[in-house]
Amino acid sequence: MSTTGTSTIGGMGHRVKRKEDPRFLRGKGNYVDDIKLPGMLYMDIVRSPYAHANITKIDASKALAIPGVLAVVTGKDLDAAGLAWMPTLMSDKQMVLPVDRVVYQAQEVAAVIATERYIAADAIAQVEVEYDPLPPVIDPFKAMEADAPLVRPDREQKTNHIWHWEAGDAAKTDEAFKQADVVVKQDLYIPRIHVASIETCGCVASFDRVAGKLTVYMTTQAPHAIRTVFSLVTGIPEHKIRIISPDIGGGFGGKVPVYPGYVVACVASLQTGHPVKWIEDRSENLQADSFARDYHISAELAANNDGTMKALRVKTLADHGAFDAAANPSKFPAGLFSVITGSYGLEAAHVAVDGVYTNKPSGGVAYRCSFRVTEAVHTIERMVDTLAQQLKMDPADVRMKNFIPPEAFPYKSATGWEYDSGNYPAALRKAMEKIDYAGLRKEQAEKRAKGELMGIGISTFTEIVGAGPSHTFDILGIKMFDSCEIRVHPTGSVIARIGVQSQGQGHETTFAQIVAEELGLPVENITVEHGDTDTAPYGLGTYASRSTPTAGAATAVAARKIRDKARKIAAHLLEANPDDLEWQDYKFQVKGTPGRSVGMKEIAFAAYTNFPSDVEAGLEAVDYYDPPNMTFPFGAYICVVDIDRGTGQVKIRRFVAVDDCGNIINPMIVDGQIHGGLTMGMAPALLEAITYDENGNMQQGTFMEYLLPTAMETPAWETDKTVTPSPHHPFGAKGVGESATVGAPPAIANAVVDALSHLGVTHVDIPFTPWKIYAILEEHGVAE
Amino acid sequence: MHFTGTQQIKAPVAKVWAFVLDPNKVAECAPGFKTMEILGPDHFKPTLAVGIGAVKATFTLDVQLEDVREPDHAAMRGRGAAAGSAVDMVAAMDLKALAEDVTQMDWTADVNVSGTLASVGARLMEGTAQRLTAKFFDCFRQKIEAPDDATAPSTASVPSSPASESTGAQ
Amino acid sequence: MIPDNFTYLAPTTLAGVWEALNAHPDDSKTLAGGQSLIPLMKFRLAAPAYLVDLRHVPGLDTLEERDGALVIGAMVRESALERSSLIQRRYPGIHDASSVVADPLVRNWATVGGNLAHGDPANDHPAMMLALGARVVAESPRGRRELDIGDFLVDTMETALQPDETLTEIHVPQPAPHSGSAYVKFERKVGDYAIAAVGVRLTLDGATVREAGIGLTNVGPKALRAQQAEAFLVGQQLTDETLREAGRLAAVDAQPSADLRGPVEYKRALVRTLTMRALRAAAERANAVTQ
Amino acid sequence: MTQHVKLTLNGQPVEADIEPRLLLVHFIREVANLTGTHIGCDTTSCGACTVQINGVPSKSCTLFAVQVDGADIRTVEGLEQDGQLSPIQEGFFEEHGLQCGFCTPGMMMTAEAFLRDHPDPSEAEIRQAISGNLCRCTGYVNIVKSIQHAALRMREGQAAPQEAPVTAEAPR
Repeated sequence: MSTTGTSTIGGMGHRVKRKEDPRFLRGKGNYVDDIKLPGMLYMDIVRSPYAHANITKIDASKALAIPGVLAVVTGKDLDAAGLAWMPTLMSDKQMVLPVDRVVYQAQEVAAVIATERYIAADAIAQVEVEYDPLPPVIDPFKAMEADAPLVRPDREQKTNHIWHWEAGDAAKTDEAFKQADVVVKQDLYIPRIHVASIETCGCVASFDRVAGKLTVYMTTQAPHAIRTVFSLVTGIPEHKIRIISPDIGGGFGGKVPVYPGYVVACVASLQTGHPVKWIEDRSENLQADSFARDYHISAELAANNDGTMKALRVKTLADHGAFDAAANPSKFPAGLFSVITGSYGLEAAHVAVDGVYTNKPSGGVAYRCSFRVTEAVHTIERMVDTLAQQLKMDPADVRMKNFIPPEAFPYKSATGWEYDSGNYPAALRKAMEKIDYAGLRKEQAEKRAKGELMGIGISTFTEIVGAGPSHTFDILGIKMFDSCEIRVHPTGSVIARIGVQSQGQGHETTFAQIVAEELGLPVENITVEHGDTDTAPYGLGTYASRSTPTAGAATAVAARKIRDKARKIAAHLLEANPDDLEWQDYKFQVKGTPGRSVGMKEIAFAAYTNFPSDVEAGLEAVDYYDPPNMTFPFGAYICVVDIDRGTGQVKIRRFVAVDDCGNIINPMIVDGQIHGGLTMGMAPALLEAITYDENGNMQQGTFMEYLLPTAMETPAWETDKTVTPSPHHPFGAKGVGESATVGAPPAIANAVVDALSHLGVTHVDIPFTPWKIYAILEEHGVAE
Repeated sequence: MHFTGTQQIKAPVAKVWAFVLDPNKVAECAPGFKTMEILGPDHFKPTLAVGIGAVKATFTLDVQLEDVREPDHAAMRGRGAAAGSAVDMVAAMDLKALAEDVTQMDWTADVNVSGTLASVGARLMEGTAQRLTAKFFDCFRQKIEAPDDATAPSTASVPSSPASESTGAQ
Repeated sequence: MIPDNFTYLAPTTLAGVWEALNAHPDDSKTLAGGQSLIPLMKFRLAAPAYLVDLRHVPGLDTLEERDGALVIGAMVRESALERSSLIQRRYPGIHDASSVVADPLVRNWATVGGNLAHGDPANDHPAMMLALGARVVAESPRGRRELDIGDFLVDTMETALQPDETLTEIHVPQPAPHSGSAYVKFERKVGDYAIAAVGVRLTLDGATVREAGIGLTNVGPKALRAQQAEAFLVGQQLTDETLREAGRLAAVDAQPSADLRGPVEYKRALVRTLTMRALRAAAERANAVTQ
Repeated sequence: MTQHVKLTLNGQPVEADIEPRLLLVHFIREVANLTGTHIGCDTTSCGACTVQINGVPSKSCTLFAVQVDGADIRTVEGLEQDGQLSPIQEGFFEEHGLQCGFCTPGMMMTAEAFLRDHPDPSEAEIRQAISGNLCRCTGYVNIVKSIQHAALRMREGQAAPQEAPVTAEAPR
């Protein structure tokens, strides 16, 4: 791979300004709520105030009497059409609208279709629903008790237990524990959180009765998968369904699932023949859309007295809410949680997870990390610090001692993953130098002597992204490959269409850079399109940091297919043998004769005007890329916190993030991804958490209670990088979108515990609310 | 939310009992009482505009008297809906003669609020519910002790004058 | 989130405002900045049939010292207070408070009058005004009356304003020589209500406290005066010990309840810390800190 | 019952008969068809709906359109002048101050008004000024840089005579 691209090309490694920005900067983005179609109707949703109740009566007569109200759709209406339930991506099923029973607060109960948004809102207040409340199941541990009320009586198994899943070698792990000098044990809770993208979810469903075609503009991160699911659910032939994911105002995983509102809007459009728009308000978004995390973890780490880590044993209870509607690969109900051995060489590990139903909305989707890697990283990084504290060793030393050495890659982990590449000591050393780790430890000692509370926390995480190899990964049976189709036009400009989709990641720019690099055509002449299932090749969508590892690879491979053909045309133009040509400086040249060369622009023209007789006209290629393995980005983060003894407030003073995501397409965009990822790593550590009262009321139903960080709470992140290319990826990239969200929380947690460690504190669960910290200070007599 | 309270009412038990069993009189004590539909001797549907200051939600309640044991115990169960919210309550009271003309009323109330009010208004919920419940029972005392011919407006049944200005920082 | 329908009225005189309010006393609301009311209306937790906007009523944006008092018109925006050099110089506690109300954009519309009249114990000005001993001017067809801020604040979301009365001005006594004020708020993030906040006014006589006013935000059904702490401070020198004792007493004066902003004990502890910090800041501003 | 409202939107008069309850943001998006101004919450928390009203940055989903009858309103669509990006737009472009773009219009309307009063702000001042606007993508680092970039451009622009500055009056 060439990294010598000139700025006129704008290939790999260049800080190319984003091609999507001109429209956003002018207010000309095209988000779902910006779409207006002739005759469009509006939908609003009646929701349940109860977390668990039987519906005894729905009376829509007052709502229907309001001028402009066309219909009120209930579960019974959908049931008649066989649409009251839909499949989830996890082989469970989920209510679209309930026929007789609600299972979480704010669940969709009925939908009003009206000529105007304001009329629909008036009408939902007039739909009278009578409920008979049932005892809600809120605590997942109680849900597992034999006499717990059933969340899902519709299932054959009359229990709230969904599934049990294990990875690793239990016997070998037990054996390693027996032989260890020391075992540290810790319970951790990773709270429920919500992605809360600034744009909520919504759609415009438009059924053309003449063509028999359903077009849905939709806030989705996976338009093709949605098309297939819609076709399977509704029976509409797949070629008569078009899903368009226009500009998306942030996804972070919350826009992967199929929410009932989308389906009801489609049904309403099918029934009325009008386009129907549905846009969530913020409270609906926060209360009813799928959630992330909610893992109750019990971990044990075995080691020798010199700090050598030997084995890890983890048990977890996963609260999945009322429907198992996460978006994990089929064989991985607990996602990639088994990457929990992290950056460390362990002899053995065993992980067990049990999924459980509760009267809450579906859990287990992403919060900028789809596949439970954040939970895994938080656990192992906390356990390493717990061990260091127990052995009175510096946590940096324990890490250095246990890192998988750079020469051991590719490395097979104790739970079976094959790590592609890594250089963990280099990243940690770089972070320690950048932040002056030794100086900070000295300062900390001085501050402690004065009674001040300062902590330093390290996280040296390993991510696992780029799902994934088709032999292992599928969603509902659809293999997790991804795709790109490239057409080079006669004048040398290009359109590339990809199977993934952007919610702010800048694909229109970075994928153009990949094409530019591979073809030697300037980035400004390359258009990248995505998100329209009628034009884009089939793909699984953007989540789990998979765009660059999968579709990015497909783009490079498709471009190389074009280059292969271009070589033949170049040979024809240069009157040389194709084997005598070499690709140098973005041109084909006759080996050893730099003067005899031809660039892609001329080749493209020739592909339509002057091509050899044994070559087809045109210059196009498609690639469906099936990655041979996952990629394993990693990083070393160091966080410094100060704790206010008068208020319990934790303040992040500095945060250095050294990331390694392999080769970088656009450093400007990678920096931006890391800044954002760090902020979404900090938020659950300090501010965001979702809780329920004993009746199942979600207590953070607005941005006044669900606390997104502002610029004031967010520190000035300091970033740096090392580069360890992926050996199996076509251009050595690994993916970066979620690394920082995965890696940041334990750095903050370790810093907070470090600040309190001299008091004997060994663990504190996130989020670090001031009252939680203050109670600890009081307990240890150091509160001001 | 669980609340309890005690009232000493300057009236004989029989008079208190008669008041408490009269749905029209009790309803007037309900916060923000607007209208009532009487479906039976122990089944009522009052409509209440419950609120404090600028916040107001109109509930239609379905109230059922239960466990009526003349002359000293009665309970009621109510359920209602408003503005994406639901309220469920169970209240009970016991009467005891302290003297010929003095009755003690011990009351308990369990109030559960669900939905928008609970999710959005949680910050002010408990204090408000407690205040409104206490006012409800205090109103009994005031009404019972009032001269029989009194037709004075039921000032106690309405929260004292709400904040008239209703704007400002969030 | 769409509000219910209403009739919008924007009278150009106070008399017009009262007429509008009197026409539908149970179903009217006065609109000032709307930053609390409009979100409530969007949730349909407030649904006044008549909304009476004060924006065209002249004379409600006064901000000046007059007859021994600072006069703040009810419609003075928080951002105007925040930027006023008069406020920064002479009434730093009010400047502190106006700088931490919600967020900078909300402050462009939010008004001081609304902040007080909404009666929300979590609002920032009531406690500062209690500390400063402010008086509130209410006008109605029956005339004009002045109330002590302590009498004005009745209970949660409840003030002494009658349905047809309008809060028109707030009068804050001009600071005596050697006085200082401060407002210290502790919030979960910008834009949030205080977990607790403390407003303080001190007048010093050399190193001795001659007068003290302390108001507490969001630790009771309404903004509270920390009367025990105030009484204790008068005649004391400000030392670490006396500050600590004043903080302790303010915590006793607080009546917090547990909620998503923390448990009762924490809020009391926070009142103690913030009282000490606000007293220090006010004393520094009074230019006479004694250790 | 409707009410007639007439205001100026990016220099153009716009008038309509509207329900008093029509939120300003819906007036801008649905009546005037300018969809650059977004909606992100209902509690005046996120600032995605920020527009300038008589020069003052304001959350347009916490205002009824009737409240700003007669006002001069500027939205993101009014930033560009004669086909030239304004300094704040240029700053966001150059410094990668946006990702999904959803908060960006509100963020720029806040920042631009702020820079008029604070030509050479510190980082802390910038962070405070945008603390009523939530961004979920950028972590604010590059937004701060974007505003600094714009500040520099605007200061450079001050040397040459410019269009009359819009004075920030308290909205009435």
